[in-house]
Amino acid sequence: MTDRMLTMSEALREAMAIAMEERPEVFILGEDIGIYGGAFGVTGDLYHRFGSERVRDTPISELGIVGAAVGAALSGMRPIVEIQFSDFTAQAMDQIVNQAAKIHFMVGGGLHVPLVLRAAAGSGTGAAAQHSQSLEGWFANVPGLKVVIPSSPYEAKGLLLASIDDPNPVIFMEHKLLYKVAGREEVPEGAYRIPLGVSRVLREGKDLTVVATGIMVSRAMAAADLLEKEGVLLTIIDPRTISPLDMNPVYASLEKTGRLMVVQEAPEHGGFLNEVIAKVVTGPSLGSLIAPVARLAGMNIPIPYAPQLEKAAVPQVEDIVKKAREIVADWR
Amino acid sequence: MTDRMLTMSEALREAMAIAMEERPEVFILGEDIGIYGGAFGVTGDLYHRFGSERVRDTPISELGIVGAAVGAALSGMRPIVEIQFSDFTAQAMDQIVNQAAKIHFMVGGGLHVPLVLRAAAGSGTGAAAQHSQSLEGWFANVPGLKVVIPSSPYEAKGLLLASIDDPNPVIFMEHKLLYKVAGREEVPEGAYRIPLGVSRVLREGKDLTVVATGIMVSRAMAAADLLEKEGVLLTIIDPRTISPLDMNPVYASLEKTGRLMVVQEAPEHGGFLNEVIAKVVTGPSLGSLIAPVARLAGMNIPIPYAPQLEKAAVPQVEDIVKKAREIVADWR
Amino acid sequence: MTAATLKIGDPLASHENARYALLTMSRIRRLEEAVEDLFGRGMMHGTMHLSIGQEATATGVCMALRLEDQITSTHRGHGHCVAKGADLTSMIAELLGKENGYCHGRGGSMHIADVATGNLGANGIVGGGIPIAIGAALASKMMKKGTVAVSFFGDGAMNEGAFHEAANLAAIWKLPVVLVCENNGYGMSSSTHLAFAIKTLAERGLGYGIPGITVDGNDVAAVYAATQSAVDRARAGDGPTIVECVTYRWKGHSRSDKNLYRTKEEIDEWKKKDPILFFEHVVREKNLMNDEEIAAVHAEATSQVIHAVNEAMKGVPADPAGLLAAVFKTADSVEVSA
Amino acid sequence: MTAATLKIGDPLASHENARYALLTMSRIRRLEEAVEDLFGRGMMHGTMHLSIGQEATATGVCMALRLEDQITSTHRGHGHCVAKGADLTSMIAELLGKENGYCHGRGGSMHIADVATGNLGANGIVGGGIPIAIGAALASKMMKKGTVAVSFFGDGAMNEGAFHEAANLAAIWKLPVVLVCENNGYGMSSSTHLAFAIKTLAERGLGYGIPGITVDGNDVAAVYAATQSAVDRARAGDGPTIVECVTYRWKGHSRSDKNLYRTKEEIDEWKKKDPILFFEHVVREKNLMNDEEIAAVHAEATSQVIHAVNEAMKGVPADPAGLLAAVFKTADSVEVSA
Ligand SMILES: Cc1ncc(C[n+]2csc(CCOP(=O)(O)OP(=O)(O)O)c2C)c(N)n1
Ligand SMILES: Cc1ncc(C[n+]2csc(CCOP(=O)(O)OP(=O)(O)O)c2C)c(N)n1
Ligand SMILES: [Mg+2]
Ligand SMILES: [Mg+2]
Repeated sequence: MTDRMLTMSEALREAMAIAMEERPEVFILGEDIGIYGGAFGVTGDLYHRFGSERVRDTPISELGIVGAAVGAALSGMRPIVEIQFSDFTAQAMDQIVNQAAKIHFMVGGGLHVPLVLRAAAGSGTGAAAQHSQSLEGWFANVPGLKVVIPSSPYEAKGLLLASIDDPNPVIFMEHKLLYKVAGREEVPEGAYRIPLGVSRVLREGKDLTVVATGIMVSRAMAAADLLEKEGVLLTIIDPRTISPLDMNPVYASLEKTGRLMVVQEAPEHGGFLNEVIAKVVTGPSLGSLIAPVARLAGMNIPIPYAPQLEKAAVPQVEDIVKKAREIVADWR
Repeated sequence: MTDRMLTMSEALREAMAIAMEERPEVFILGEDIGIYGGAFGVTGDLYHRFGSERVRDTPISELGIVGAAVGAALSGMRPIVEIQFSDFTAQAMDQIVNQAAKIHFMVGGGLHVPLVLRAAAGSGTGAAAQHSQSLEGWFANVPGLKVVIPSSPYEAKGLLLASIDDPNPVIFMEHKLLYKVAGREEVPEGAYRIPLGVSRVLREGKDLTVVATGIMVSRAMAAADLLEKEGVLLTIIDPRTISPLDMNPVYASLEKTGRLMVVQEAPEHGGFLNEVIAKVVTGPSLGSLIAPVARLAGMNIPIPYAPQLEKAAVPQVEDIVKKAREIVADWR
Repeated sequence: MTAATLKIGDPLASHENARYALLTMSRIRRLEEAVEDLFGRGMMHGTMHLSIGQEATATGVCMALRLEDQITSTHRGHGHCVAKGADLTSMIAELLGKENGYCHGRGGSMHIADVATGNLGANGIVGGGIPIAIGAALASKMMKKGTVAVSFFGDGAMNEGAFHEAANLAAIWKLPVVLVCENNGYGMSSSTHLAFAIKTLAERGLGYGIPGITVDGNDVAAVYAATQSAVDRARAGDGPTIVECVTYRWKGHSRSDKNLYRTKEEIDEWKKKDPILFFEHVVREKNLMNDEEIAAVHAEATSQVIHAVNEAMKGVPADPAGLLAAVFKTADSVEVSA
Repeated sequence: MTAATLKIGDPLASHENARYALLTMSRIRRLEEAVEDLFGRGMMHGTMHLSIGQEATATGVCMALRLEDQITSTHRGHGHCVAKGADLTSMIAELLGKENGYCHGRGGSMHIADVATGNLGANGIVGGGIPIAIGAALASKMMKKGTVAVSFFGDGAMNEGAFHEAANLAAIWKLPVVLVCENNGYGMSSSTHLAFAIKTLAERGLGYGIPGITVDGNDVAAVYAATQSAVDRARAGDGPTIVECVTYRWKGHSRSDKNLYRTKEEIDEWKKKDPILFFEHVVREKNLMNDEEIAAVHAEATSQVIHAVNEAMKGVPADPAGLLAAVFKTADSVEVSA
């Protein structure tokens, strides 16, 4: 381990610092991002480095601050809004969906909204039903928004820099369990961008193609490690951005494996990864399938509080192992 | 045509009147539902019949009124909230999603929220991007909400009465183009309930199973009429409620047709009907498919204003005809 | 008229200003009459929200603004748009769904924006523009632009959470913004008397520490004066002001309105307070304009609107082919910001 | 203590009332100390928001409420819950994720509700409970129940749109509701001085026509008196009142708080204004209780909490098997409403 094995918080902070150094119009606004350093410590010392104007603490007014960011973005700034928990995007949905997403299109192209909305998503911290949702599917079904889900510190930094560059509104969903853990790879020191709309193949294996997002990517990787010992070999694909969605590596992989499994934390019913399934079976890839598609997702329940309940509510490594093993064994 | 060939507005109004006569705890609240009779005329004369307490005009405060309805529902009333355009549920998302949907579960069952939220959805009236969305997918991915999409006056009345009876929060999405048209069948005079969670097979044909929601049901029926002349026979299934979703008739039909097409107005990317596709291909029904699944949905764009643009943005009868014809011709 | 001919200053300060104020109000009135006519003849799609009767508000406010000052507008936004200097042909072409419309037919009446004149857009969402305006003001402050942002909104909008959160941010950050509430007595059918438990809507500001002033919204000079002092405060760094303009809409809320919630007498009463007739009266009294000049102004407005309608009609219908590519701005296209 | 032993009335009206007020505050303090301890020992999951230092507010407010009056509470809700009469064992069991917890382990600290005592629930959403409370008040009015609803919320919550929309509805409909703002000086790290441009938060009511009063939130008798008059107004049909209780939280916002946004001196200063010590002082002065009685009350609170913790520990861990069935209420199950 070198000192570049950053946590995701550190990687995100580096990306924001670089962007703020590169461009005077980049600034951050959100609740408790200043002296407090962010509810999850992501902004950390940025307040001390860039001052209270550019690392701007706000009152508890999600709708107001997202709206203010929209107006600032229309007027030459590049705001990054931090929403403490993605559940509170519910407060700001009008500005996100009816304003930010649509302005460029509605007004005929004369205005645009270069805005990044970062939010802490997902369960696992015992914060219960109002602080643990995985709401990316809402935003993916809204034309005009880009939706990014980083799965590691390395990805987080490159994707955030690309998101800040993007002239369109980007919803950036950070899984809170990833904040404090280092990834499997080093995070380069300077600026680098990971283009939005390019899936990543993390690992190739002949038996099963797994498409996973967010925290499920590392769980799928852990499952793949375990299954490898049994001789079951997984391909793991992380779309990184679900809008736009790059399906090419999935199609290519399915030609080899013939088996598809999607893994998401969001509730199964109507969840986003259905889009991956739909794209596969509405296209020529349907012919490559030699097994029913396997779907592993959150239970159709609000996230419960007690640890044993919370764990049961969303896919864990052992659930992935079990389902993957089954699908490979049952369909030879 | 008898005088019981009601429009959907009339059918909905009848349902509300019956419910208010049956139970003193039923009341309606919303913007301009009183003397004005509702933005789309749905409440009509109910204000004069039931008075300003039970047909309660509110200021323009969607979050406040949904919240008030939640509080009233927790305290023994059965509110029906009318939201003028479903796009404005964005204003009230916190109360819908973080409160209404989760309270019964979060508090351990001691409280429940018998609330119906009616909203006018969909495009076709030239109201543009902020007044024309089809947002049912958001709610379908939120455990704790039931989501109803009536496709005709007959369905609307029976489903609304069942929704008012339901002890849980129900999102009731009414397509605005359906308000003023009479359906294909009579609307019985008194009370009748259509249980939530039972799909309806409107027509049976051997060539293709079409699952459509809302306004797309009548478009699919019109397409089926046209295709019948060419000898292409469609099965049309209307799930009526997308949460809960009854798939049994779909599975049964696919055994006969082997071909599936889903039709929705919402943008394709991440839209709800992917759930139908996912359910089919993750289960034994995958084996019945003899053709790739056909998916017809709204373009991935905000709804535009000009009539020619607006039409192009969402599936029309001719699009359904064309796609259905293709899929049947190409996969014999 | 183009943006370059915008006039700033007291409508009663000079003949030139008076002429400009009258012309602007007349242009708004004529434009909206033309819209109503196009709608009635089935040439326009969707719905329409006319501000006939409220012309003095848009005009008086915008006469206190510089070209580079920004506004956010509402569903009832034609007047704001015209008063800020928009091109009539592009406006009407938009309503007709033409490619040469402001939004290439994608937005329609409720989404017209005009980057050149600092108009950040009408808005179909009641209250939706208020947070956006304070964001524009925040950008102005951070970038030291010296510009002011004005948010137009209705009485009804004041009860939306968006107003509240935006107003408080503007107050605590002392943003250069003016909150112009066009109180026309109703939010659709909902009377301000039933929707508020305060006497004037300017009082709403008390809860945020925002000073407020209530003016006769049908008196263009009074509107100008109140706005100008609010703009001065804003530009001086002293923060937001609420300017409540009491006015009235003559027409229904939108095309589907049967006016059941108000009386014919009330409407007639307000028609007597026609902001255009009132201003004509004042300028005559003050010897700023005579009958002939006044008539010439109206004739000019009429001919401008007729011309605009004719030009707009010549446009080609908006083409669906470009829709998908219009959703996102591409990184390499030239950056235009208001 | 059970709901049946709830006391209503001035904490200083009698020995009995004083004893009850002190016992309630002491129970809250001890309970939260126990929670902190359980948390520190890794036996509790998630996070915790302690109201230590704010006990007089919950207690004073609830002493003005009848059992059937309703409350909505917040993320910092243990005190409200206890003061409204909740069962300590069920509370702690919930925090420990046990089947016998109030929510069967599904909700945790931020979602405890108690139908029996009219507690409509804590809320993880800042401001989330305010519209719910006014809805409860609306139901009370429509059903002519004669009950009052109280919404507890923090200073920070006042800047949410939810406060605004709810406050206005309460004002125009004259709902029987009391808006209790616990102003503890901070919304997480955000100081009220930076988040508001008004002097007292009770002034926020001016913009809605809602009368407001600011009281020392650490003086249980003052809190009681202000609430009682607000409750009287509400019950009489005169509408809402804002009661601002100025208080302070001794502990960090939640477990992750490093207290960087405030000074140790400030915290120490406020510890001197301990609401429990202050009340002890007053009751001694007024000869309502002596040292011995006071010590006995604390001992009783301590033993109740110890007992509750022990009982709670005995509960079985919540079982995932029931989760799916817990999402929807089934039509045939018995209807329970608060
Ligand atoms: C959030 C939202 N709620 C409701 C509507 C429907 N609506 C459009 S205009 C209007 C009335 C607005 O009243 P006001 O703000 O006073 O403006 P006015 O129409 O009087 O100019 C309503 C209810 C909307 N467009 N947006
Ligand atoms: C809508 C929403 N925004 C932000 C948060 C995160 N959060 C939880 S408590 C809190 C501070 C609340 O401050 P205040 O209302 O004053 O209550 P206090 O914590 O001081 O009791 C914040 C920002 C939240 N839970 N909900
Ligand atoms: Mg109005
Ligand atoms: Mg506080």
